[in-house]
Amino acid sequence: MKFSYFPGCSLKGLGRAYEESLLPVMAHLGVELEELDDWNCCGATAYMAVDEAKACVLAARNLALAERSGMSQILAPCAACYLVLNKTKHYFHDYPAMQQTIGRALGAVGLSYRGATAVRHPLDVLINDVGLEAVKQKVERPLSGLKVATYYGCQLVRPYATFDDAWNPTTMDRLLVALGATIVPFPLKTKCCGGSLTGTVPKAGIRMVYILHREARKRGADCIATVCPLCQFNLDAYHAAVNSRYGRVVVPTVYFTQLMGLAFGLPENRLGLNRAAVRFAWRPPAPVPASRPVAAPPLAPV
Amino acid sequence: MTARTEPPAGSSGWTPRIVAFFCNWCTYTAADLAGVSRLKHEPNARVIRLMCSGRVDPQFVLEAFAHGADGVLIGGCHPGDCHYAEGNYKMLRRFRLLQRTLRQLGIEESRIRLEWISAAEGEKVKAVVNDMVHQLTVLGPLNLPGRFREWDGELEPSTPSAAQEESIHAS
Amino acid sequence: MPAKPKVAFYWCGSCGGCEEAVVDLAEELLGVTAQVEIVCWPVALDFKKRHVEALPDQGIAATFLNGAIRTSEQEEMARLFRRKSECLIAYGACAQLGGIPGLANQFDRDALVDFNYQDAPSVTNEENLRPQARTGANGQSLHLPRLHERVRALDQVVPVDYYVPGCPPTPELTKAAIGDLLAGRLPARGSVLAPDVALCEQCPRRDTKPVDLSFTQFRRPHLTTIDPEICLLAQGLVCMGPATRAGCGGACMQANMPCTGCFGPTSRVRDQGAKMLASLCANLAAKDEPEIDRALDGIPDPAGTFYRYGMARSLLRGRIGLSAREAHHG
Amino acid sequence: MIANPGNQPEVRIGFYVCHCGHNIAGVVDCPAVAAYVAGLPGVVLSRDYKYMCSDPGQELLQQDVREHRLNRVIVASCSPLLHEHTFRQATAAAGLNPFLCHMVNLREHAAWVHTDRHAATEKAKALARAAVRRVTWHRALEVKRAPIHPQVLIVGGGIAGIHAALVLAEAGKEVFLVEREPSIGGHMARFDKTFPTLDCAACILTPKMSAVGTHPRITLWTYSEVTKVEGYVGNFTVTVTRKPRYVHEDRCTGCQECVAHCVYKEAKFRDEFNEGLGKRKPIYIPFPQATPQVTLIDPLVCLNFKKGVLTNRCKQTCVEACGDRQAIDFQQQEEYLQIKVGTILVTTGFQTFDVRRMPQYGYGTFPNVYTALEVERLVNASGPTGGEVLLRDGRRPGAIGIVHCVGSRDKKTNRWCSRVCCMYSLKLAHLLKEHSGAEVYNFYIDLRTPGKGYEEFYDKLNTEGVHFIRGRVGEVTDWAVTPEEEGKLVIRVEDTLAGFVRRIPVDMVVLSTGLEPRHDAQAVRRMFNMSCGTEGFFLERHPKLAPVSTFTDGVFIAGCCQGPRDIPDTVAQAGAAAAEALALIDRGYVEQEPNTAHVLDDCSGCKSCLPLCPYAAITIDPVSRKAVINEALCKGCGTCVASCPSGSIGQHLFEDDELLNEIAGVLAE
Repeated sequence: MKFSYFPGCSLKGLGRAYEESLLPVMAHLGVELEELDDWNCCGATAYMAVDEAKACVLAARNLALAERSGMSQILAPCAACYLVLNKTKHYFHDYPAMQQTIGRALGAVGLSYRGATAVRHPLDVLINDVGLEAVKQKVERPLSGLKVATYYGCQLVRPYATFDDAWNPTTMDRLLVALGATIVPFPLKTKCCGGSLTGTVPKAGIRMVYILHREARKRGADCIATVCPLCQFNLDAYHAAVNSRYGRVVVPTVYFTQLMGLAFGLPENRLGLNRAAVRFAWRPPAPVPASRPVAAPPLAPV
Repeated sequence: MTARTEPPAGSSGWTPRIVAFFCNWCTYTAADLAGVSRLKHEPNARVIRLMCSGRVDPQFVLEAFAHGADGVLIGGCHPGDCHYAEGNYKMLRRFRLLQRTLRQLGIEESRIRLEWISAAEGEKVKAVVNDMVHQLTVLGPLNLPGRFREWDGELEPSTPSAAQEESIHAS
Repeated sequence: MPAKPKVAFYWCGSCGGCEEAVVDLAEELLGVTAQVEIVCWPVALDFKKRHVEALPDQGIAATFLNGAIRTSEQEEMARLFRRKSECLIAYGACAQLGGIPGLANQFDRDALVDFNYQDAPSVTNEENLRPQARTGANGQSLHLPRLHERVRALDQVVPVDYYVPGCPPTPELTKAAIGDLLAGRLPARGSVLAPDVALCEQCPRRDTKPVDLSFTQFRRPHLTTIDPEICLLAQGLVCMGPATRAGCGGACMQANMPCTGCFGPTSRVRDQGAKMLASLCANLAAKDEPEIDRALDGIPDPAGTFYRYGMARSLLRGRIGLSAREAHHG
Repeated sequence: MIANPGNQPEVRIGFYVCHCGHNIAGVVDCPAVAAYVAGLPGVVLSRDYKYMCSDPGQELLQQDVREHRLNRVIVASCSPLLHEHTFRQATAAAGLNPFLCHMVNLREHAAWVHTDRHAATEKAKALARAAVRRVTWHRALEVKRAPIHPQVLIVGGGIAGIHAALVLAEAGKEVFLVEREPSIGGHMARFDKTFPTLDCAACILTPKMSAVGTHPRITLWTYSEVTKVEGYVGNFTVTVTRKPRYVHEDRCTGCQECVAHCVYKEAKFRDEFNEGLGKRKPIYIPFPQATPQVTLIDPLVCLNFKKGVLTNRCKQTCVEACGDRQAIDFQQQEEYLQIKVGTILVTTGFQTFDVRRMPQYGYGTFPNVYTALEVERLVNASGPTGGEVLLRDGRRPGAIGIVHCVGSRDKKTNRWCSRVCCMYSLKLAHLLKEHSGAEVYNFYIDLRTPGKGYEEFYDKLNTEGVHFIRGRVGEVTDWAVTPEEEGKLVIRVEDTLAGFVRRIPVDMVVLSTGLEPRHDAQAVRRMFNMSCGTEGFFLERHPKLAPVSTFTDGVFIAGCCQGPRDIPDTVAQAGAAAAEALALIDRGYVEQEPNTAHVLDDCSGCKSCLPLCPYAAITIDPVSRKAVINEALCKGCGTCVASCPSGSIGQHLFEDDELLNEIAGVLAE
């Protein structure tokens, strides 16, 4: 099993912990990842909002590079990269004008794209290619007793619900259950994390973060598991702002790959766990769970 | 909208000619539906109505090519939906062997196409015809009558014409 | 006393089998020769082209011409006999349909020459020689006829009046044709002088053919133990009998081999191969594509199987737009 | 030039290209086509005309045939599926055999699908040229008539099937009504009231149900399914499988002593009729008005069975209670019955959208989210709560949200409008408010109330204080952001009139589920040789002009199996289907298209064609040893024709020569 690995900017920057945990976990499962040579920005964020064609051309260059390298599948762990690459592929097939634009732009740099490369997310690969049975066999330290709120964010399953349900995704749930964790009912699985509002309209962004924290806590979660670097950042980095506005709620937010690493018994110090602002201190097997606020203070209304 | 590229430059206005054999119950009805729904598509396909795709004699396909078709499209009901139980399966089997034979005889596989199109799939008629026109445009003309004439150029001029051949067939 | 009708026999691109078929008339041949005057028969008698040329146009009552037309010389002779004959008879599968030589229409001419003079494993040709149109030796020059790109049946070159089918035609058919000719009993021009019905009617195994024929696989004769009594199709062998004109009496079936189609199609069929293919496939049991394909893998050379004799005269006339070497494994 | 077919007088073709007003002439240059065809061999006369199907058009054709001694007619106009019959009749009226007429489809296949006038005209010429060459080979053919069995089969005993059965039986026809469930009544039997008049569904349906049960000309088979259909219009052979009830219908009096005496004292099994809101026993009658009034045993829960297999381990108190009537029979087996009918009405209805496909609405997660059908039972006086609106946890709701368009008008699930939901949602809003006094919110995209008295009903609701919020509901959830929301179901919706997202806390959510084709519609369709539209509803022959006919002659459709509709429309359609069947039966015969296959004298008897015929119409004549085709059985598919290795089978109307000339014709330059 071999994939062309597209890290995108996040996994080399803010979301380094994601890459640091993803690579050893995938290697441990025998999934080969070969980083795409000369990759560029996926086209997400401002590009997509300002000029779809430019964003698609950027994404298409990556797809074309993957195609040229002879790799039929590209693995995009960042939810934003995953969406933009996927969207470009859809646009390429659905809109002849876009196909031409992409063709022209790539032609100018001697590249071409035929539309064949499959865009895959690690969750998709783990569930459908590797399989839960193979994952289970690698579990050395089951996450028994860990209660997790699974949080998928908005981009992974919308608008293209390619491998999971758009409203009630369950792939991460099933994966974490295979690792021995307990999943708490979390109806906000695909709600907004605040996105860039945390920076631009903090009042709205922080409120969204708070709702997620509060609901996760209310449902008894020890942590929130996520698949998206931006979600992880918002939920992790704005604790102080949330606390100053709404009172103290502390929930560590981890990448699902970090939980996998822990369950596989991989060296803790190589899973990027130290990078979070709110440390995730829980470790399996844990006779006594690490210290956390025992009684949460009353929660303020939004 | 379907993805299309321009025909190869310098093709002097040539466009492919497609003979389409459509079964009365599904595909012909679907082509009517495409009409009723005003689904504009390429004008290259000439539809010949048969009661069932099972009536498509491979001779018809060869005859169409020999008379200058660039592609042959056969449309029948979806598997399991045949008005006559299994005529479409019989066509599918013939089609597979015919395609193998034609490949051996140097006719590209995409010049002959079998599609299951139900009475409700007017859109599919449009998509298939457009796609086939596109593919054939890329392939270029088959032009068997022209090739036959070219081959017969090696004979002395008083060779029997195509007309004479036909009169022999018709006898 | 009126002159005996003049008759000619000629061969073009053929193996000589058709000539043997004439000789197979045995002592009855003497009866024939007593009634006609043979004006040309290269295999047996020393006539020259000039003798034929010297005859008046339509001076020959009937010419039996066998073999396909592949060279400029054959074409020229075909035209000559057409001109000189009242009745031109395509004799045998090659003249009627192109025959076995017609299979060459799957390949490019030059590639065939290369193969036969160079690439065939049994050939040693260190000087890389090829036949030349003109060769000089001892101050003389020798001309070879031009090899056409395509093999043709006789009627693809000149109009033909009658056809005697078979590879080779049976003595019975030959005798009947000559008899009818002498008696002036011939049917409409353009007819094939054999029953216009498929071979199954004459097949000794006819009664063993099931009413619910259904193929799950196809077998090849050399890889199969063939039951000598049972319908060959029922045994999964591709027997062309149902798509082939009767007249041979089922000779191959009697020798425990399937029909390969040498008598060509009935008058109602334009393309023998297409018809056989249609019939055979309709009776396949398989329903999904992989299953169908598995069954069809039992016919590794469909063009050669269905058009063994009829390729030149088929609707496509051979391989289209070929590069021959790739065609070989197509 | 193709040689003229032998043994025929000179071919004299009349060619007509129809403008169809602007429909064809707007894109195809009709005069140019007519002029082109005039120059083709065999064509004596070539005209273009405004409307060929009009009376003057047909008159023109007939006059020309007589005056110009035409012996072939070609009409280039619309699809032959639409007007072939018309022009054949016109040809026959002119004294010519109708099958010497041929149609060219210029409207559906050219004018309506192309925009380039030149290309469309060239295509029209090619098609016309093909027709000229084809029709030259046409021969006179005879139409054969086959008698029609007067019996009718109706499949599905909902209101459509019930109504059609009564119409036909009252007209003196013998009807077989087959229903899959233990009782007829269908969905309508479960409704509480019907909109907009609010009559009680049971009150108007029950008399019709019992009329069906007692009618001397209706054979009612419930708990039965059609499992095989063979034959053709006028002459279908149908196999019906009757599932065992373990109770003999003819002996059971419906006294229900057996139910009372079942070893289960309490009803504890899911009651299908009440959507699982109530309970029943292993021996039961589906609902009080069930027709027939006969109990049945559910072998999956009856103690005398284990997992459906008879064990005889129960005390069988029911048998004891039944006594001398001996109606209960644990040995009863599946039965197969074969009937002959001439026409078939398919009225198999719909199923409601499975709301679990939209997890965002929380059905199955939150107990107080209901489907509309459940609420029908909940507000029904004979329902599980006796008509009281009680939630699953026993509370009375203070606020109720009704979510419209669940599984309708949604690209992700079903795209179509289910037509009845707006009105039944209004009806439920009225009934819920009436029964519970709760605040009722309707969440709608558009309110569609076209129908007699429908808009007035909506007006009435507006005055009853029911709230209307325009917007498709995003989700039903239990995460609260305010103390008032704690413990409630929160409906999140963008109020598109107010322009912001609202959160409405309620106690009960009603999902107005859409209508969709039954899960096995495809299998049913195949059995009756019908087509389905893209949505999966059965396809009518023509959306406007043949709305209850199908592409299979003698098979008619009515009710929601053809598409969502309400009760009045369903009943009207059922009446129409019954009338169509009656028209066929009363005529007494059907004419069969003479497109049958026929064996030529030169058949070798190779038997290759025998296994190909789906109707076993081909046999070998023992004397001649050649194949023979029974024309009465042949349906004209032509598979044997294409497959005959010696070209010895022909097909009327689709002869090799006709088709080969058509092929050569479309391609000739």
